[in-house]
Parts: sequence; structure tokens; C-alpha cells
Amino acid sequence: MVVALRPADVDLVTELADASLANPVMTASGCAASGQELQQFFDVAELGAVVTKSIMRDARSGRATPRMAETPSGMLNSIGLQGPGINAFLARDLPWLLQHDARPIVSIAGSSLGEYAELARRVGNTPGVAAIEVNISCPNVEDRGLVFACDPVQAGRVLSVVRRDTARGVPVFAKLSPDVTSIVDIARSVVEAGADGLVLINTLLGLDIDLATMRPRLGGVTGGLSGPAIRPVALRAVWQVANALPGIPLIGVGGIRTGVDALEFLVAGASAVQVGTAIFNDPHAPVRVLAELRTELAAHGFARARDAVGFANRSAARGVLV
Amino acid sequence: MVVALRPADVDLVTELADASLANPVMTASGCAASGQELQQFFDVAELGAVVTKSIMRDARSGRATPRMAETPSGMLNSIGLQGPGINAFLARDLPWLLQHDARPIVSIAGSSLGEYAELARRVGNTPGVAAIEVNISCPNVEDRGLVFACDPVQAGRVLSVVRRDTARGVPVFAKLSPDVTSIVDIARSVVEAGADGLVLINTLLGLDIDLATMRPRLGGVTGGLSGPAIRPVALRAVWQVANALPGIPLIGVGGIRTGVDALEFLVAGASAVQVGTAIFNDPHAPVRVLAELRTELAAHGFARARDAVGFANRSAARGVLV
Amino acid sequence: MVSTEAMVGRGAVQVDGEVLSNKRVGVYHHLTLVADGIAERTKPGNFVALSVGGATSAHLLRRAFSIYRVRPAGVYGGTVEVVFAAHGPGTQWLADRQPHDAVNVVGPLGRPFALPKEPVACALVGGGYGSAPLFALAEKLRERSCGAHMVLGAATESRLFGALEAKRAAQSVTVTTEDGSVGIKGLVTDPLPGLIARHSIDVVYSCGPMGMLSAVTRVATAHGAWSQTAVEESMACGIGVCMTCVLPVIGDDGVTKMVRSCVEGPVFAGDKVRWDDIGTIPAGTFGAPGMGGH
Amino acid sequence: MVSTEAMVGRGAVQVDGEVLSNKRVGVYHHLTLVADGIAERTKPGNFVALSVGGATSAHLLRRAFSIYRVRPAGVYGGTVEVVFAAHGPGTQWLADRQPHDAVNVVGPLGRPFALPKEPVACALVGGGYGSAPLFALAEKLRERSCGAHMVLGAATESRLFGALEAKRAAQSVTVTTEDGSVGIKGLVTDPLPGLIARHSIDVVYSCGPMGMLSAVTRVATAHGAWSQTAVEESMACGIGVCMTCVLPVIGDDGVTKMVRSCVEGPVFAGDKVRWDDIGTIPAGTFGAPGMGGH
Ligand SMILES: Cc1cc2nc3c(=O)[nH]c(=O)nc-3n(C[C@H](O)[C@H](O)[C@H](O)COP(=O)(O)OP(=O)(O)OC[C@H]3O[C@@H](n4cnc5c(N)ncnc54)[C@H](O)[C@@H]3O)c2cc1C
Ligand SMILES: Cc1cc2nc3c(=O)[nH]c(=O)nc-3n(C[C@H](O)[C@H](O)[C@H](O)COP(=O)(O)OP(=O)(O)OC[C@H]3O[C@@H](n4cnc5c(N)ncnc54)[C@H](O)[C@@H]3O)c2cc1C
Ligand SMILES: Cc1cc2nc3c(=O)[nH]c(=O)nc-3n(C[C@H](O)[C@H](O)[C@H](O)COP(=O)(O)O)c2cc1C
Ligand SMILES: Cc1cc2nc3c(=O)[nH]c(=O)nc-3n(C[C@H](O)[C@H](O)[C@H](O)COP(=O)(O)O)c2cc1C
Ligand code: FES
Ligand code: FES
Repeated sequence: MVVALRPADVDLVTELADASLANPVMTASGCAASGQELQQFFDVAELGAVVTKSIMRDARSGRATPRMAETPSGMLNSIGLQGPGINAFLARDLPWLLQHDARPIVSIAGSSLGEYAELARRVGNTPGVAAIEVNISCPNVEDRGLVFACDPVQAGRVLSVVRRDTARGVPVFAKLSPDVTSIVDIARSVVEAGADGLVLINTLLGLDIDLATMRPRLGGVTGGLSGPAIRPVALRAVWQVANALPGIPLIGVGGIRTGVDALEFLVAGASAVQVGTAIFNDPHAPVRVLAELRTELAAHGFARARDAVGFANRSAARGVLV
Repeated sequence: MVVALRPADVDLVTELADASLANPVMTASGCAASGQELQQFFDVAELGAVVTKSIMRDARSGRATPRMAETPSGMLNSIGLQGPGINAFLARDLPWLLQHDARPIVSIAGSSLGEYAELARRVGNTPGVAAIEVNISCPNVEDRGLVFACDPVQAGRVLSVVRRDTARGVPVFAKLSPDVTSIVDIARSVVEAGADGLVLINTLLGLDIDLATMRPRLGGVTGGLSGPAIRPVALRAVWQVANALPGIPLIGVGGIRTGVDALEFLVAGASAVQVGTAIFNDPHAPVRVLAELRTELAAHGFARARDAVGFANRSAARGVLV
Repeated sequence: MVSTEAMVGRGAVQVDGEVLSNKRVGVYHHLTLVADGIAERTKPGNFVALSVGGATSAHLLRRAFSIYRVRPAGVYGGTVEVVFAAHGPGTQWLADRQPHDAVNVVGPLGRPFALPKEPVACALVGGGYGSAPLFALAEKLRERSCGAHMVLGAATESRLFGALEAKRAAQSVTVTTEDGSVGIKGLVTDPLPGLIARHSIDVVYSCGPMGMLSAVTRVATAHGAWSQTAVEESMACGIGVCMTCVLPVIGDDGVTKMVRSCVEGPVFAGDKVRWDDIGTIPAGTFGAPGMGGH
Repeated sequence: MVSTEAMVGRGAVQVDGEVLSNKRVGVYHHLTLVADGIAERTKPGNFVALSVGGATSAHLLRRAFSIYRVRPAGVYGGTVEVVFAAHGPGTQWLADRQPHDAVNVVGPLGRPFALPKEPVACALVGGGYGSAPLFALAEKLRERSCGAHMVLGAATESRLFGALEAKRAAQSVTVTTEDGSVGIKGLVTDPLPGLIARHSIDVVYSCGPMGMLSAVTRVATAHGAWSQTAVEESMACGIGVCMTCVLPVIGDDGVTKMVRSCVEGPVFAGDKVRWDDIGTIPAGTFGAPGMGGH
């Protein structure tokens, strides 16, 4: 299957429900703020999309510090969704992205169905928003603080209100947590509720102990594990959901650091990928991954990025060992 | 709290329900076979216990190769519980351990309640067995192949039959999977069903893609993720369960590589630790971790290993920042 | 407070650096990297973020170091120098680097020390390796005809950095050590009030452990001087995108915000930092109290 | 099949090795490590497992390499030599090692080549770096007055290892390359039947890619010779504790078992290995078919 192909000739366009992106590489929510800080390293307009830090209705101070701990090939964070609230975001951050020709995917987070609906109405009807990503890894204040993402019913409810209140033509993606017994069950539920696609995965719940204080290291006690350490878990989630829900666009995220990693996610079933923690290691990571992905696609004979999507699933289904 | 203490003076004895061990360091199931192969590097009798590879009633050929993939700070395995079956184990492997003065903790695995019961009767009544570890991360052939460890009810049933059929005085430990929405729910259920303690955690489900074949790399498609990469997840599980079920002995496992790691698990609530994947990196890892743990305990002023167990939980409960 | 536009880093580059030299100085390591493009952009108080562990590294996060010195491209290309203590695996790895080894550099990062507009007298207070960024600052102050009086302190002599160099760089030098092994036995805050009074100091710059910065700020404020402090908070990205490095700082509007020390700092007006509340979200902070989620 | 006792490694040690030299040989790297205690225990066909990436490494697993040569403690302490191709991150890291760098060594591991009890004629077939362990084997065979005829093959000349050395070590040397850049154009199996017939070869030893081992075994068996093959399976531990390195091998009882190539191999009687079924659990294998669980 290896055909001589020049990287420059590879068609990188990817289709995510109603959104067509120039290429499949995005930033991961919370790892690129709203794009401004990365502009000194590369032009954010080069990316398929910029996914913004999850925005809530109101301003949030986040959790106490320390907010991070380095772990083997990864890190824990407990930021607690610090942010300025939706008004400031729409007034300041979104316009910046649009002025700079970036494709913004806006991540929203709420602590009640009403908050998600309000965010959907405000964000999902603002011109220029390429898609909405719904971060459901938040506690539901109306249901004993249980995390939406952990319950298929609650997760479905969030997606149904967000889909209802978002303009047609603006795809709504649900971002799922891997900390569940069956990610396929959650995926199915949010898709039935109206999600146009899925983002897999958010961080894994972890903890670190600081022996100097004999206490959990993070101010928030537990935190989210990210980075290459979790890549096999993310890839598994993509593979499982791609097999269970063929045809639903998936965006892979978790430990992606190179073009090889990105291609693995594509062939496992993702139509696009997000680069998160790798940015902290290499601020150029998103554009480097994009360039490397182009080279890898060519080297493996894929004339179009779309042809790689789900390749491993299809060959598995045919029982073919390519 | 730092008191000058000589490592040699630290009392390492740990209590795990009815079992009292000379020290809190063990091998992890499946990472030390039945001890023989490690004897060329160190005397297995030096360890608190040797946990044997999970044994099933019948011989098992395991899964097709490749059975492993290296991942950042970790690895995936899909061994598929290859083993000789309980008869050969009791005839050959267990006697070897006893002859060499090791404390054997025998890990058992079944595909039905009946198999678990049979294994418990055979192993749990053999003199010299220090404890039974029940690996419940197996599909239940009688329940659509659902993994016992993922359902509180099924997990509880396994522990109740094993506890019933194991001799009094031989503690029964349930080894839990982290791939669940609430590990505390599973923990509670198996403890109510009779488990004397818990082993936290088994591997995380992961996947790797081989771009040379464009297929999942492992013969078993998905595999178990282990190694330092997962340590924050294991530590979180220990912390959560220690807080939810105080007084239940816990054995921590997942990515432990150094004495510092081991002490972190102790202060997070584990009474003992297991060293698994680190053995592949360093065949001396279990005794090295033991020696380093002794030094760390002394450096932090713990005269007895037991005093460190749950230290962080207690200081958290008091609201004290030590 | 400063506007967002100003807070967003604009001048940093990422370059493959190469070790030119790596020398022991007391308990510290003085590392010189060839890294083009850093020098031209650097102002006193900026820092660099170095990757550690090489191609096979399990350590993803960069380590932040104050810039000690820079030289624009010459025989070797531009260089940047840092002074650091080896304590964890990342700094240990850096300590082991040999000439020609590769170290990736991102910088210059952060907001530099604000400089006085008038030729006023200044105190520059450094704790341990915290003195490193003060030498370039002293030079800039001299260019503006500001007096530069240095106070260097450490636990013991081997933990002092640059006492000799300070003699060239500053108008006066005061050294303190906690064990009295050299200079005045005590803390940097002991001689500070006298120094401020003696030289009519208007601005006190400081860099060092958080406890020291807090104490220096208290002394400066009590004596009517401005304080500029370079803080050290745990950083995951160093470039403003992750929100890990925050601390509570009072804005011009009087409201406390959790601000990023990597882009809005590391230099802050000392009297705006809520030193005693670091590690908490003080009541009344913009957006507090938060609820779960991560 | 061999009894369990015999299968359990008994003689391996773990030592902090130090690079003595690291040289390019064609496309390969010839690495000499000072590592006391390995030489005395090594037999031809044993391998070592080297840790990669140093103290900050994200690569936990050791890399396995056939032992090329050993020298017991002399001026430098005992040494062990391996020859390897740099392809992934671990071998790339090893390729970058300089004299005095540290590399941790576990070995010698695995079962060595079985030696003939009688002074019979032997063929030693090496593919690429697979020739490395055959030189020490040739020496042992000569000590036993066995004829040693070497066949070395590779894709192209730069991928041949030891063709010159083979002239000293063996009674005859045949070289094949797929592109004909040196020696006979073709595969090692092309000249093999003639060689076996000409020298009345009784045992064919081979080391190289799995496809080659399978083909060599087929030729040897067809011509009535025994075959001893050194296989290369993905290994996580190398010491027999993890069960990753298995392949289907027919036991003395005629039953196929999934056996560990690190302790029951890497050398197997070629005709006992079910080459075509590698990567599967053949029907009828001891304990097959398995069900889930891991
Ligand atoms: C703006 C700034 C300037 C600094 N300047 C200097 C300097 O000039 N000389 C010097 O010796 N040190 C300086 N530090 C501290 C230096 O960054 C840490 O000592 C170093 O990151 C520790 O890395 P490690 O691998 O040795 O330790 P580890 O404890 O293994 O580090 C683990 C993680 O925590 C972070 N971390 C640990 N300690 C600190 C700390 N004190 N500050 C910030 N992050 C930390 C690391 O970056 C890493 O991500 C500075 C820090 C900051 C934020
Ligand atoms: C008994 C034995 C003897 C060997 N002798 C030699 C030798 O003399 N010279 C030589 O160049 N190579 C030899 N190999 C192969 C060598 O071990 C691999 O090339 C090496 O492990 C690849 O590591 P990497 O980091 O470059 O590749 P990666 O692909 O990054 O390795 C990833 C993981 O897969 C394993 N792996 C990858 N390829 C192989 C392979 N072919 N065999 C076993 N494990 C593999 C690695 O050990 C590692 O755990 C031998 C292998 C075995 C099992
Ligand atoms: C510092 C940090 C902040 C994050 N903030 C968010 C967030 O606001 N919303 C969200 O959906 N995910 C957030 N994430 C999760 C990432 O978007 C991503 O899902 C996860 O980190 C795994 O990808 P990675 O390994 O590439 O980082 C955050 C991750 C990190 C490390
Ligand atoms: C190769 C391999 C085989 C394993 N086999 C078993 C097993 O048979 N039974 C079991 O309960 N756990 C098994 N495990 C899981 C380990 O016991 C342990 O729970 C897990 O690897 C996490 O610990 P670690 O990171 O220290 O390896 C295995 C792990 C590995 C890597
Ligand atoms: S370190 Fe990431 S925002 Fe400051
Ligand atoms: S490599 Fe672990 S048993 Fe062979």
C-alpha cells in the first residue's frame, strides 16, 4: 500500500459533521488559552481549529495552588476552570480569534442544565464559531455534585439542551471522560441526545502526594492526568467508540505529541486530533504535529487524510491483516 | 516531624487483616511468575510476600502475540492469563515458594463463580498460603462476558464465594480494576461480600496501533496499561478508597518504581505495595524498593511502617497542613 | 492592572540551544547556552524555560530559570546564561550536561523588572540563586543613573551567588548569611531598613524565595519604598496558556485576581501580591468561590 | 521438552555497565561495554538486556541483543559486545552513547546453542546482524573439532556483518546479498542445499529474521540436518516472568505449547517451532482456546 506520494500533495481536509476543516489538527481545550499566547510561535490560522479553554457563564477563580504536578510522561492539573466568564470571552477572546482568521471551536462548561443552555444560546449563535465542544466533566450542582460525564442520562440531557439551543449548521461535540465503566454507553447516549460528534478523551482522575508536606500535592487534592502517559487509553476509547458508533465523527485527544501519534488516532477512527499537554513541552507542537502528520500520511500512501480515518477499524472488520 | 532515625531501626512489619508480613513490599501478580526466575537476582524470602501470576482452574494458552507494546513510561500487555492450571501450580510452583521460605499470596482468576469457588477451596486450604488475591478482571462467561470487576453485584458474588470457601485465617483480597465509574462502589460491595482487604489497581484498558500493519499492535487488540504512567491513577484509587472505607487494609499497586513511590502509597492509605512492571526494567526492583522505603521512612521520622499508613488521610481529615 | 494585550507574550522564540559551558559555582551550576535570538529580546527579570531529559525523556514540562546574563551573537552565536540549584530530576539532568549537548530553549518569557523613570536610588535584594537576574538589572539602572545597592543573602556562603561580581555591578554590597559564614549573620531584611534610610532608596527590587520576597516587601513598604518582586511559582507551560502558575494579586481596581505569574509576572509590585494568601483563593477574589470541575 | 527447572534462568547478573567503545560497522553499531561478571557466564547464543534512555527515560523496557563477543576481566574489567541496528528510540539512544556513558546490563540470558556431542560438520547461517553470535559459536565448534561453514546474507553489502571475521572463524564462508552488491545474488537458502551436501553438514545453526529462520529450517530438515535457530520475539522482561515472548513450539510429548523464548529460547530446535503459526494460538495448543482476561 505504500505509494510514492509527496507530502505537499496530501489533501488534509477533514469533515466533522457540518464543519469542514482545512486540516485535522487542533489545540486541546485548556492547553492553548484562547490562542493569543501561541501566536508568537506560529500563526494559529494554520490549524484546523483552535479549541478554547472551557468557558463558564460566570467568572471563576479556579482552584487553589499548587495546580500541577509532573508525573511520568504526563502531568496532573487542577485548574478548576478558571476563566473570565462568557461575557468577557465573547467581547475579547472570540473576536481576537476571528480577526486572526482562526477557526474557533468554543468549549463550554456548566454546573447545571440551565447554564449549558444559556452558554449554547450565546456561543452557538455567534457568527464565526466553527463548532461547540461541550465539556461535561463538571459536577452537576443540581444532582448532588455528580459529574455529568459519568452518567449516560445526565450527559444526554446536557447534549440535548445544547443541541436545541445552538444554531443549525454549528456542530455540537460532546467531550467525554474516560473515568467510566463504559465509554461506549455514554457515547451512545449523547449521540442519541443530539451530539453531532464526540471528543475523546478528557483527563483521567489522578492524585500525587507531596512527601515534604505529607499531603496531596494539588490544592484541589485530585487532578486530571494528561500527556503521553494516557495516550493508550485515549486511543482505546477512540477505537471502541469508532467500532460501536460507525459514522459519528470523532476527535481524538490524549497524549498526542507527534505526527505518528496523530496518524494512529486517525486510523483508529478519529477524524481530527487535538494537541494538549505536548504544547507545554513544545509551544510549536500543534503545527509540528500537523507537518509531521502530512509526511506520515504521504509515507503511508494516503492521498487524503479522510482515507486514513478508521482504516484500522475497516481492515479489522474485513478480518484483513494488511 | 523529622526525627533522626536510622533506617536499620525502622520496624517494617505490616498487618493485612489476619496476615502479618515482615515488610510491606510484594511483587505484583503476573510480573514475577511464581518467583523462581527472580531468585537468581535476590532471595524472594526477603520480600513481604510473593504474589503469583493469576492462576486459573485449567491450563490456558493465553492470547496470540504480539502481547506487549511499549508506551510512554509504561507498557500494554495482553497475555491472556497464560498458565498451567491449578494442578500444576499446586504441584510445582507453590512448593518451590514454600521451600524457599517465601510468603506466597496466590492470585486466582476464574470465568465463572464455580471456578472461583473451586480455586478458593483448593488454594485457600493449602498450608503455607499467606493470603488469596482475587483477580476479578476476567469476563464472566455466564453473564455475556461482562467483566466481574466492572459490576458491584458480580464482583461481590465472586468475593462472597471465595471468602466462604477459603480457610478462616487466610485473608482474601479483591483486586480491583480502575476502569469503572466509581471504584469506591466496587470496593464497598466486595468488602460487604466478605473481602478482608483490597488490592488497588489492576491495569487500565488501552490500545496501540502499529502503523506498519495499520492494525492494533496487540494480538489481543486491547491490552492492560501498567507502569509509572498509571501511578497517579493508582494513588488516587488508594486515596479515595482509604477515605471511604477506613480500616480496610489496602495494597497499592501501579507504577511503583522507587521507595519514594512506595511511601507515597503508604501515606495515601496502603498497608503494603506491589512492584510490577518496574521489575522488567530492573529485576532487583522489589528489594531495591524495600531498601529505599526503609530509608525514606527513617528520613521522614517514621519508626514503624504502620505509622505511615494513611498519614495523609488522617492529616487531611484533621484539616491540618502538616 | 495591565491590559490583556500587554500580558500576552509577544517576544519569545523557541531555539535548539547547545551547551557552551556548565560550571559549578558554590552549590550552584552556571550554565551557558548558545541560543540565537534570546539575547536581543531579553530584559532584566525575564526567564527562559528549558526542556529536560532529551529525546527519551519522561519529563515533559520545561524548567524555568531567571536569565542571569545574555550576549548577542558573537563568535559563538548568541548566548544565554542561567544559574541553578540541582535538586530534582530536571535540574540534575541539566547539571550533568556537557559542552555540545543539546538543550531546547523557550524565551525570553515573562514581564521584566519595571525601571524607574527618574534617577532614583534602588536596592537590589537577592536570596541564593535569586541574585542572578539582578546583575543585568543593576547595569540597566546605572545606565539610567540610578544608584544600585545590592543585598545578597543565603543560608551559608556556598549558597551565595555573585558576591564578587556585585562589587563591580553595584554601588554598595551587603552580604548576609544565616550561619554567619560570611557577611552579616542574619537575613537580608536585617540590614535593609538601614540601607533604605542611608541611601534614600526609592525602589527595592528582590528575587529569591517567596518568604523572603514577602518580608522584603513588608520592609520596603514600611519605609515608603516601592517594591518589585520576581516570584517563583510552579509552572507547567511558562507561556500563559495553562493557568497553573497563578497567585492572588490585587488589581488597580482593588479587586484580587488569580493572575498568571508567567506572563503577568514573574515580576510584580510587591505590595500588590497577597503573600499570606498564596496557596488559597482568598474570599472576595474575582470569580471565587469556584466549584469542582477540571 | 526441557524441564521447568532447566528453563528457569540461574546464571544472570545485573551490572552497571560503562561504554568502552561504540563504532559504526556498515549500517550497524558495535558497542563494547565494560560489565563485570557477564563474560564468565556467557555461552554462544546467550543475549543481554540493556536499559535505555538513562535516569529520565520514558522507555521502561530493556532491549535484547545477542552477545557478539565477551572478554573476561582484564585491563578494563570484563567486557561484553553487541552489534545492533538503530531503528527505534531505544537503539537510537544506544547508538548515541559515548565512551564512559552508563548502560545497565542484565545477562547473560536465554538458552545457548546446543553443541554437537560428536565432531560433525556444521553450517552457521546469519542474516544481517544475526551473524553476531555465530563467531563465538564457531570457536566453540572448532574446539570440539566440528567443521564450521558460514553463510552470511543480507539485503545489501552494508547490512552484512562480519564477512571478514568469518574468514578467520570458519572453514568456509559463503556470502549472499539480495541486490548482489557482494557475494552470490540471492538469499542464504540458495547456496545452503549445495553446502549441506558438499560438506555432509549435520547441524545448521541460524540467527536472523524469523522468515529466514523458517526457510533455513525447511532446507535443513529437507536435507536431513538438525537445525538450531535463535529467534527474535518481542520481549518485555527477558528473564521469564512476563509471558510476552511466547511462540508455539512442539514439545517432546508432541503437544504444542506457547513457550517463552527468553528462557526456553531464544535458541530452539528449528523443526519444533511452528513457524507458520507464529502470531496465533494454533488449534490444539496446550490450554487453547483461551478466553479474555488480562
Ligand atoms: C520564573 C522562575 C524563575 C526561576 N529561576 C530559577 C533560577 O534562576 N535558578 C534555579 O535554580 N531555579 C529557578 N527556578 C526554579 C526552578 O524552575 C526549579 O528549581 C526547577 O523547575 C525544578 O525542577 P526539578 O526537575 O529539579 O524538580 P522537580 O521537583 O522534579 O520538578 C517537578 C516539576 O515542578 C516544577 N517545579 C519544581 N520546583 C519549582 C520551583 N521552585 N519553581 C517553579 N517550578 C518548580 C518543575 O518545573 C517541574 O515541572 C525558577 C522558577 C521560576 C518559576
Ligand atoms: C533474543 C534477541 C536478540 C536480539 N539481538 C539483536 C542484535 O544482536 N542486534 C540487533 O540489532 N537487534 C537485536 N534484537 C532486536 C532488538 O532487541 C530490537 O531491535 C530492539 O529492541 C528495538 O528497540 P527500539 O527501541 O529501537 O525499537 P522500538 O520499536 O521502539 O521498541 C519498542 C519495544 O519493542 C521491542 N522490540 C522492537 N523490535 C523488537 C525486536 N525485533 N525484537 C525484540 N523486541 C523488539 C523493544 O525491545 C521495545 O520493548 C534482538 C532481539 C531479541 C529478542
Ligand atoms: C492544564 C490543562 C487544562 C485543561 N483544561 C481543560 C478545559 O478547560 N476543558 C476541557 O475540556 N479539557 C481541559 N483539559 C483537558 C485537555 O483538553 C485534554 O483533554 C487532556 O489534557 C488530554 O490531552 P493531552 O494529553 O494532549 O493534554 C485540560 C488539560 C490540561 C493539561
Ligand atoms: C505482563 C503483565 C502481566 C500481568 N498479569 C496479571 C495477572 O495475571 N493477574 C493480575 O491480577 N494482574 C496482572 N497484571 C497487573 C499487575 O499485577 C499490576 O496490577 C499492574 O501491572 C499495575 O502495576 P505496575 O504498574 O507496577 O505493573 C499484569 C501486568 C503485567 C504488566
Ligand atoms: S505556567 Fe502556564 S499559564 Fe503560567
Ligand atoms: S520476555 Fe518476559 S517471559 Fe520472556
